[in-house]
Parts: sequence; structure tokens; C-alpha cells
Amino acid sequence: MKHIRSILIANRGEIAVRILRACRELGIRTVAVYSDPDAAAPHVRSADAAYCIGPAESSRSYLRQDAIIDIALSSGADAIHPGYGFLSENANFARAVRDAGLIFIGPPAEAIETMGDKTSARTLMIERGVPVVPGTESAVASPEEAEHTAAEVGYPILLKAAAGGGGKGMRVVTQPADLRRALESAQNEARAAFGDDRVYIEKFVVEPRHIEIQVLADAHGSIVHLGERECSIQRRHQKVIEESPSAIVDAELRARMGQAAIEAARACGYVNAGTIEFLVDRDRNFFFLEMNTRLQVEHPVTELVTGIDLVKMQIHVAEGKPLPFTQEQIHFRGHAIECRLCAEDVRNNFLPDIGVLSRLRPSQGFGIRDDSGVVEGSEISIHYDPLFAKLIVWGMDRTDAIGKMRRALDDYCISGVETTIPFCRYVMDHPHFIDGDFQIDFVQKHYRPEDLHGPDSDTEIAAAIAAIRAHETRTTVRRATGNGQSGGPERCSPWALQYRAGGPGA
Amino acid sequence: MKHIRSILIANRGEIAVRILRACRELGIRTVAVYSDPDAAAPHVRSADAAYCIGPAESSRSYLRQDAIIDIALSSGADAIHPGYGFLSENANFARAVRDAGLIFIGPPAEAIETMGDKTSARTLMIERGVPVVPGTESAVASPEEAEHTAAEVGYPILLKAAAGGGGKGMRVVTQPADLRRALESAQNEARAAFGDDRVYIEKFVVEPRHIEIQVLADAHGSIVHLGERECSIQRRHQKVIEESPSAIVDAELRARMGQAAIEAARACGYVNAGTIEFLVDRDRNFFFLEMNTRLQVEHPVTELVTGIDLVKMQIHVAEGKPLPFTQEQIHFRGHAIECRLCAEDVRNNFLPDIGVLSRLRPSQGFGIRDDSGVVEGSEISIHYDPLFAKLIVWGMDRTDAIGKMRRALDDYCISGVETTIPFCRYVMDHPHFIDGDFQIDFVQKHYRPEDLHGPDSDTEIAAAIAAIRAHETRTTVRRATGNGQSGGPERCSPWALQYRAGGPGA
Amino acid sequence: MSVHYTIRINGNEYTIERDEQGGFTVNGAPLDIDYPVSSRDELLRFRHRSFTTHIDETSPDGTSYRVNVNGWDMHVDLEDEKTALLRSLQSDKATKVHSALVRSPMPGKISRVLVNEGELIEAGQGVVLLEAMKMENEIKAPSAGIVKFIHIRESDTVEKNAVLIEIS
Amino acid sequence: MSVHYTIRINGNEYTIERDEQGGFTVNGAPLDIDYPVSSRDELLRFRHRSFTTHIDETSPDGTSYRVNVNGWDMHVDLEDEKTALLRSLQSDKATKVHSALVRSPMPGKISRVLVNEGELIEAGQGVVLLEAMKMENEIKAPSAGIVKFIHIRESDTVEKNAVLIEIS
Repeated sequence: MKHIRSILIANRGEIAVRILRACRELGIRTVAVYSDPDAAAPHVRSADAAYCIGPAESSRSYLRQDAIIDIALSSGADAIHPGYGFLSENANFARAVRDAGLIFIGPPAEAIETMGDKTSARTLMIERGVPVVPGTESAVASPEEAEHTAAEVGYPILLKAAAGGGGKGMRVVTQPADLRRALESAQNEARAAFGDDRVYIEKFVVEPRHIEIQVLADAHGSIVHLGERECSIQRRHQKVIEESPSAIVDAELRARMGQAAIEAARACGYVNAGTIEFLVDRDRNFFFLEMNTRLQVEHPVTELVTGIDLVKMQIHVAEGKPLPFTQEQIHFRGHAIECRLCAEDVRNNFLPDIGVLSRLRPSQGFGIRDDSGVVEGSEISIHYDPLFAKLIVWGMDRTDAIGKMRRALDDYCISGVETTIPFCRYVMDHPHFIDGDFQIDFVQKHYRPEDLHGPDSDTEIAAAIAAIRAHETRTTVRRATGNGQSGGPERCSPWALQYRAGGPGA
Repeated sequence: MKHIRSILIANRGEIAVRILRACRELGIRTVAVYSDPDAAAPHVRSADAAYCIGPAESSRSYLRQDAIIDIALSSGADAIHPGYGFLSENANFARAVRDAGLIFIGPPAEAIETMGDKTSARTLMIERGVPVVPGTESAVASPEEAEHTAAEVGYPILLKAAAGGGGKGMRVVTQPADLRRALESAQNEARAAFGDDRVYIEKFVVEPRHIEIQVLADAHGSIVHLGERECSIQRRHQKVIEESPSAIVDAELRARMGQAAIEAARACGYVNAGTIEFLVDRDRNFFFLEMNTRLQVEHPVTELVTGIDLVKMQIHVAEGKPLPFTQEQIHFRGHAIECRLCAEDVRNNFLPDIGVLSRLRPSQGFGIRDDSGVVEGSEISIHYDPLFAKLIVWGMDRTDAIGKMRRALDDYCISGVETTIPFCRYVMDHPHFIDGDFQIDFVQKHYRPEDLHGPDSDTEIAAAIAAIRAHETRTTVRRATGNGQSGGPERCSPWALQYRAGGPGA
Repeated sequence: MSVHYTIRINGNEYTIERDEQGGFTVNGAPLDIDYPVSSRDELLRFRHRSFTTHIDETSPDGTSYRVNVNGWDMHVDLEDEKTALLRSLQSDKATKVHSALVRSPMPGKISRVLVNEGELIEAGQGVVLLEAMKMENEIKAPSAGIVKFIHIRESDTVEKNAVLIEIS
Repeated sequence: MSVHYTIRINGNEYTIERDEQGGFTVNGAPLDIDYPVSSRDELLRFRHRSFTTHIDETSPDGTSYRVNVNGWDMHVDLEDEKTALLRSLQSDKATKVHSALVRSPMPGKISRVLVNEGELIEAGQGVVLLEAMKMENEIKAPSAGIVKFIHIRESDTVEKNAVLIEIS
């Protein structure tokens, strides 16, 4: 059991700031690393010590394992927190950190390796009885075998070419009568496309939701789960809105999924915070998808409903201390929703945007949490992820939380880049979201940019007045400085007089 | 049971913003009123409609009962929320609002009247068995009666002149042997000072703490308590730091105080949110002090530990709906602390300060709540209370909450006025505060401005460098514009060159 | 002297007159506006509603503004009588030339060009794949037409607003 | 040409030299400083620590600055060689005059004057009660001395920084 007094945070942006805050609240000294364009970033300013590790490219800065470990050693850090992304799921890095005599705030390298390989993870889960999407482990040998397997797996099933991709050689079969014909055509298509007609059978998960379970494990064999996070609202196959609890998970399902997640963590010898992702079908069957062996972007929703600070628990567990609570002592209160604020143009296919945040005033008040990696004046550049902040709310129940999120999104004041705020605001008003009736295809099914709310006519009139005032001031200034064309009969607008006199608007 | 669709908020500053936020989260339309100097205040901007009600003086604006009721009626409001201060404990106003056919979001006028009069409140509490500071109801008639009463009340006792004030005619007596002499001298002093030698006996509360209980009552006779708030850290007899739970209140004492508070509320026919203030002595005896028949400044600490939104509950109860929970369903989680951020000079006797907030960036992150009535650019003027914002934190336990408050105070970025932040930061590090060992005289006993933390020498050096750079740029600019003395051999500082080239610091 | 403006925002048109005293008439009806003093932005109030306004961008010719009002970002096109007249005189010539530019919405690397010169394309059709911020982004044609000129090649690095393709 | 400064902050004195290249030597030891570009404030970094600095006020003669560094408000008194020389020449005369002004820390109304002209008072003694922001505030004497002149009377309204009392 080693006491951690100083932590190097091998990350940037909002998660580096999040971890720094936890450390500072614990009285732990912080060491930041940064790339050239991040020299003035918030995570650098609030650290006790900050070291430049290279230029913008991640491979030459935030991914430089040796440089990071060297700085940790020379700056007197006891431990390294990798955040998410970058080196967080790199088993070699976890091992190198430990070999250097430092504490890696994360799971053992072996657990990262086991769960990082999809095949070994799937095999291990099957061994331990954690449900995976049922299917064949090898290609279908004959139509008869296919019929047998399909009946076992249960319809609807998915035929999938071994060499497949882009939907080619793929067929959904909903009833036994269609199987032979579908198999034949899938094989033909696969042969034509890839020169390989091997086809697998897998259960087709109907209207799946993405729901995950947070686990926390200490080095003494205790593992608890902290309930679920509903992450079905996605764009570009990336989560954008998350919540806890899920509208479709009740105490009984939570207990079963939680138990499966604990079993998964135990199977790979897991220690520290981790997440088991599941697909949940229409009938609330759940299937193991993968394990994220690190802290996740959406961890705050779990913190708000359980009242447990996951980053502080990561540090606690990394020191070798036992978990300070049992499963029975974990209680869920209220409802939390997170909106990821990304620099993206929601009217144009969620294309990333860049720019300088000329204004930034996050929302405030009861139940509003702002986890941000930027301040007013920060630049969102092409080099890193477009996620710049997370807006998380807690409410007494789901309705209250949705009301809070609406208000918080309306209050969020930002200029300089396009953001996901209008999209999130749209979702908060969507009847399917309000009813909790959505799946991972929500965006494709229910979102059309032309349905986004627009300002009302008074707001447009205010914009018109503001533009006219700016226009007339501008014209007058240009004339005064000899910059515009020589004046006609109207030499000076009444506005300009007011501006000069320090009147309204000055 | 009437559904409230629109609320007029008869207040300003942080509490008006707080109430507005709750309304907006509930989808309730908001009407703001404002005095001339508040025309651009945040509470005005975020309301759906805003009406000017007069000049700066409260008596000609925020206290104009008729004007406020007229605006409520003409703007289509169903209800008026008075906030705290101003008209919130004015029984006439509560009555006038109801007579106008509007809902007053607060208790019945009769409850305000009963509890607003100290004598009637004390009498009522004695009747209902709520402990009050024991003492005589009439002046002491003889030394023998004094001895008898003192023995009954229990030493130490306080002798108090009926006409008293400023400590004159007042004596603390710790043992029976001293009583007669003390009585005589108190009577003599009172006669000399006020020409009236009547003296009362009251129990002397030793090392008292100010602890209060939040109650919530509906119109159907249900009353619950939401635990206590510890408000002993005061300056100028005004609270400045509050927390929940109190370090000295355990479940058993909480239940007893809660029961007494419910009894007090029931006695006066209370409906809506209210607070019963108690003095608690060294031996954890508690005595009724007064009831605040309104929402309080420090209500957020209760919200954070119970997860109950008090403003939303006020509206809910005002609609005539029953409380949505029973006493058994109220649970306390973690620990909350509030620091009142006031424009005051903590190095100079907490003298109020005024100014424009040239910079303002509140703290952010998990467990940090900012209830503020200002934004960057707001002016803190002489006209109203120096309280401009409240910083409230929630932590897993008291230690965690103190760590969070330290970090949040360090992160709070403000310029333009002196604030109570350095004092609050000092308290968070004070061993007596950390140990929970303090009483209402904490400031007098433990606070000396010269003990405030100061910046370390590197921070001072940074200030020196910044000043030199500003100085050299300034000098160069003055010379360039012909504003300074004509140049010597040093015509241009190296900084100026860099500034002109748009280099560092530009 | 009063000035008449024609304003276009989000497809809506407003006729606004500013008189000598600085008063406004909107679509024929006078509008009484307050301007509370605010140090960080400009505040307007009318019909008891508050509007916090902020000019984010101005076009070089001063006829187009990007204005933020209460968090809403709007593009405001502004025309006074003189400009309107000028435009109406030029409009005959202007309508003859009809060509659209596909610009890069952000800096990035061209990962694939999806069309060929001379190809007939539809509005909304993907024309270029641009790699930026670790993602592949499909750039779409703003209007239908024939691909007139392709300014970039695969693996090219482009700046924000660089012209990628011309459609005529 | 390099310049030597004597800096006083919170009672501490620093000797700082700025050389021709813009490099700094603090109390005799060179200090290597970075200046990361920051759009809203000025950022310094040395010994791996970051300092966000902001000049809040400058005295008219440019020798005194109110600087905020990482949230700490500091009064910085700055003297270069020339100013130091000037001051040392004048110091003999200057010390003769010894008088302190009690100023109003804020606008308000005088509710009571607690001293009389000619009275001997101690440093820290309350001299005036000022009513402001609904509170009565006791204004204290900055130094001991004799009350030379009382500029205000009860019920007077005063501005911020108004001279209330002179002590000699």
C-alpha cells in the first residue's frame, strides 16, 4: 500500500482538467504534459508543474511513452493517470510505467491485453457464462447445418461473410423458410466480392440499445458495479448523449447485467474502474460487446446518480486500498444526463468545425455540472478531438433532468465554433427521447437538420436592429477616418452621435 | 388545485436567478421586475418578460407592493415568488397577493404574522413544548425568587435588564453563590442607565452554535423536515459559511430537532418551505430562536444532501399538491458546504466594497454549484446587499467537501471588487473548522486578517515581471505618441518591439 | 434623414425604417426599443423581452453580418435603398453567370475525390472525402450541375475555405 | 540597454534586471521565462509553473500596478534607477510633511462622527460610522495622530475615496 502524493496526467482537454481537479481536491501534487499548441491550455495552467513533450501530432507528443515516463520520474511523480484515449488502453505503456517503479492508475497490463483482443475477450466471456451475441465460431459447412444453427440461435439471424465489409455478403433472415435462398445468395455475393464464400451465422439483434455497466474493482478481489449508462444516442457511431439510469432498465435487469459485468471483470483479473458494454435487444436480452479498460467520457452520469467520485476511487484503488463500500451500500438517486459538446456542424452532417471561442460562459446552477477543457479565448484546432466540454445535469427524476438539460443548453453561451448544442436541444424535445423509446439508430431515424428549432421573429428583429446599428456605426467610422466614399446629404447617423457621446450601446 | 403556468419573481440578484432557473426547468413562464440600475442584470435578461418598477431605492422599486401585483395581473402571471428579503416576510403583501386572486409562493399571512412577532412566537413554542431558552416571563421580584428561578433554569444564567441594550445591566452568573451580588449590581446599573431596574433571568447558552432545520409543509397537513444546516460561521452577526450536516448533529439529535421543527411549523399552521433556527449549546441542548417564513440564502446545502429541489417543491406545494414523499423517504447523502461570496474587504473589518466585475469566471466541475446574480461586466453598487453569488460544493463526506471547497475557491476567478473568498479559503484550512469545533464566535476568536494566506515568492516574481512588461510597454507607447518625455539613449524597449510584432504578450 | 432597410434572416424578410431620431419601424409598425447599458455586449429590450446581441462577423462590404442574439446565431443580410437599386440594375447581367464553388469547411487532408470533371452531379451528392480531426468527412455539392474544375488531388492538404471544386 | 528595477510587493523587495534581449535576472539569478500565447490574458511560465497575469490598475505616474496572478491580487511598486535616484534626492524634504488622510472606502452616508478636531487618536481607532449597503461600517484611522480637520458632518452623503478626516 503506497501513498500517492504526486500524479502525472498523460492527457489533455476536459479529461485532464477533470483528473487535475480531483487531485487538487485530494491535496495531491499534479504534473501536466502538453504539446506546443496546448501551451496555454487550462490543463497546463492549473497543474503544479507542466512539461512540454513535443509538437501537435499525438505520435510526437501525447503518445511518447518514454518521454512521459521520464518526466514522471524527474518531476517526482508517484503515479501516472492516462485518462481516456491516447495511452489509456496501451498494455505496453501500463507495463512500462510499472517497470519504471511508478503506479499506473488503471488495470493490470494483462487485463488490457485480454479485453483488447475481440476474439480472446469473446471466448473468455463464453467460458464464464457472460452472454455474447450467439452465433457460429466457424463458417457454415452446409445448408442443413445452417438450419440447425439458426434454429438454435433463434430467428431473426444475420448471415455474415467471413471476408465481409460494407454490407456485402450480409443478409438478415427472419424465418426458417427464407434461410436456404438467403444463404445461397450471400455466398454468391461474397464469392463475387471477395473471392471467399465462407459465411457465419450470428443472432440479429433487433432495435438494439447500447447500455453499459460501470465496475470498480480493488486489488483485494472486491468488485462492485455502479449501475448502467444508456448510450444509444449516437452520431457517426459515437456516443453524444448518455444518461443513467436507462429508461428500460429496472432493478432486476440492473442486478443481472451488473452481475454479468462483475463476472466479466473478474474473468480478466480486473482492478480499477472499467466498463462493460452491452447490446440490449427489444426483449431486453443483453449481449457482451466489449470492455473498456479505462475511465470513460460518460463517467459523470454514474458519479451523479451514485454520489461516488470515480477518479478519486481510481486513485484510492491504485494505492492498494480496499473499496470503501460494498455492493449493498451503493444507492442510486435521481437521474443524470450528459451532452457531449463537440465543435461540429449539426446542420452539415456533424462535420467537425474549428475556431477560437470568442465567447464562452457555461451554464450554472443546481444540478448543472460543466466538465470543460477550454476557457474563453481557447482555440479548437484541427489536431485533436472535437469534444471540448461536457454538460451534465442531475435531476430528481428523468423528467426533471430533461427540463434541466433544456435550460442548461439554452443558457450555454458560446461563439466562435459550431457546436452540437442545437442537436442536443432538439433531442431533449423529441417525443421518442422523452418517452425513452429509442435505439442506436435514433439519429438516422429521427433527426433531420431542417427540423432544428430556429429563433422566433422577435429574436430575428433584434438581430436586424443590431446589424443596422453596427452597419451605421461602421459607415460613420469609415467616413470619419476617410475610409469610405465621401458623404452624401446624410453625414452622420443619429447612432454615431450616441456612440460618441457614450450613449446607449457604447 | 391550480396549475401554475407563469410566475412573477419579486426579487433581484442571485435568488431571482435561482428561482427563474427552476421555473424555466419546469416550463413555467417567468416575469421579472427590476429597478433602473438593474436594467441589464442577469435576472432581467433571462426572464420571458421584464418590467421596470422604479429607481434604485428599494422603497420605490422592489418594495412597491401595488405596482408588483399590478404587473403580475397585467402580465398574466398566476403566482408571485418573493424570494428572501424585500417582501418575503411581509404578511400584508402575502394577503394582498391572495386578495388579488394570485398565488403567493410562501406561507399563509397568519403564519408570517405569528412567527414574525418574537413574543407571540415564544409563547406559542412554549405552549407546544418546543424548547426555548428557559427564563422568566416577568421581571424578578426578589432575590429569593431569583435564586429559585435560577436553580430551575440551571446555571450558568444570564441577568438581563428589561430596558437593556449594549451589554448594560447584563451579568453572567455561573454559580448560586454569586447570584445575589450580581443581581444587585445589574439592578443598580440598569437603574442608572435606563431609570428602570427591572431584570429578567434567562439561561446563558454556553458556546452556542447556530443550527437550523429546514421544513416543508403542504396544504393537506403533511410536514417533513429536511435535516439541519450548521450556520455558526458568521461575521457582523450574519452567516457567511453554512454546511449540512452539522459536525455535532447525529441521527438521534437530528430526529429530535426535526420533530421540534415540525411541531413549530404545525403550531402556526405553516404551509410551504420554512426554517426553524435553534441555538445549540455545548451539551447539545437546543433552543428555539426564531422561524424564517421563507426560502433562505443557505437553502442549497439542504438541496445537495437531500436531492430535493426546494424551489420546485415550493411551487408544487403552492399549487395545492401533496408532498411527493414522506419523512421516511428523505435520505441524506454526503456533505455540502456553502460560501457566501460578498463584495467585502476581509482585511478591513468586512467593509462592503463596490465596483465593476472586470473579470468573472466561476469554478466548475463535479460537485460545484454556482448560484450567482452577476456576470462578467456586472456592477456591484451601493444600492443592494453585497452578496453577489454563492459557491456551494457537495462531497462524499465532510473531508471531501472541504477539499472541493478549497479547490473551488482557488479556481474562482474574479476582479474588480474585494470579496469574502480569502476569508472562506482561510476557514477551510483552519484546524478548528476542519475538526468541526467552532461556535458563533469563530470569527472573533480565530480570525485575524494578518493570518490570511499570501502568494508565494514565485507568484510575486510573476507579478513583478508582468508589471515591468506593462511599464515598459506603457513608456514606449507614451513616447511613440509624443506623450512622455523625449527619449534618452534607450529609445525602444525590447518588449515594445515584440509587442508591435505581435509576439508574446500581444 | 430616415433610412429604409430590407433585411433577410433565415429566409424571412423584414422591412425596417430607421428615422432621424433613431426610432425604428418594423414592417410598417413602430417598435419602441430600450437600450439598457451593458458593458460586455449590446442589450435591446422591446415588448418586455430582453435580447443580448453580439456581432460576430461582418462581411468586407458591410452588407452581411453574423449576429448572435440570446445564443441564436444568425446570418443577417442588409440592404439599404441605394444598395437595392444598385443590385436591381446589375441583376440582369449577374443572373447569366451561374456557377457554384465547393469550399473546404475546415483544414484537412483530401482522402478521396468522388467525382470527375465533366460529370453531372446532384445537389447533396458527396464530392470529396476530407480527413480532419481524426475523422473522414464527406463534403457535399451545394447545388446540381456539371463538375467544371477540380482544384485538388488526393492527399492534398487544404486550408479552411479553400475552393475544392467548381460546379457550373 | 538593460534596466534595473527595485520591486516591492506585500513588504518583500525584489531586485530585477531586464537585459537587452528581454531576459530577466531576479535577485542576481537568471530566470528563464516562457510566454505562451494566450488571447485573454498574459501567461508566464518558469520553473515549470504557469502564471496567468492581468494588470488591473496602473497609477498615473506608472510606478504602481495592481496585478492579479493566478487569482492573487497584488500591489506592485516599481522603481527603476532613475526614479530611485529622484526619490533619494527628495526624501529629506518629503519626510518632514507627515499627514494621513482617512478616505471613504465606498459611497455612503455618514451616520456618526466619532472624533473631534484636535483629539489625539490611535491607529485603528474608529473615527466615522458610514452607512452603506444597508450596513453601518466603522471607518478606522490608518495611523495615530491628532485630528487636524474633519471634512464631513453627520448625514452627509459621500463618494468613494472622498476625504473624511485629516490626521497630522
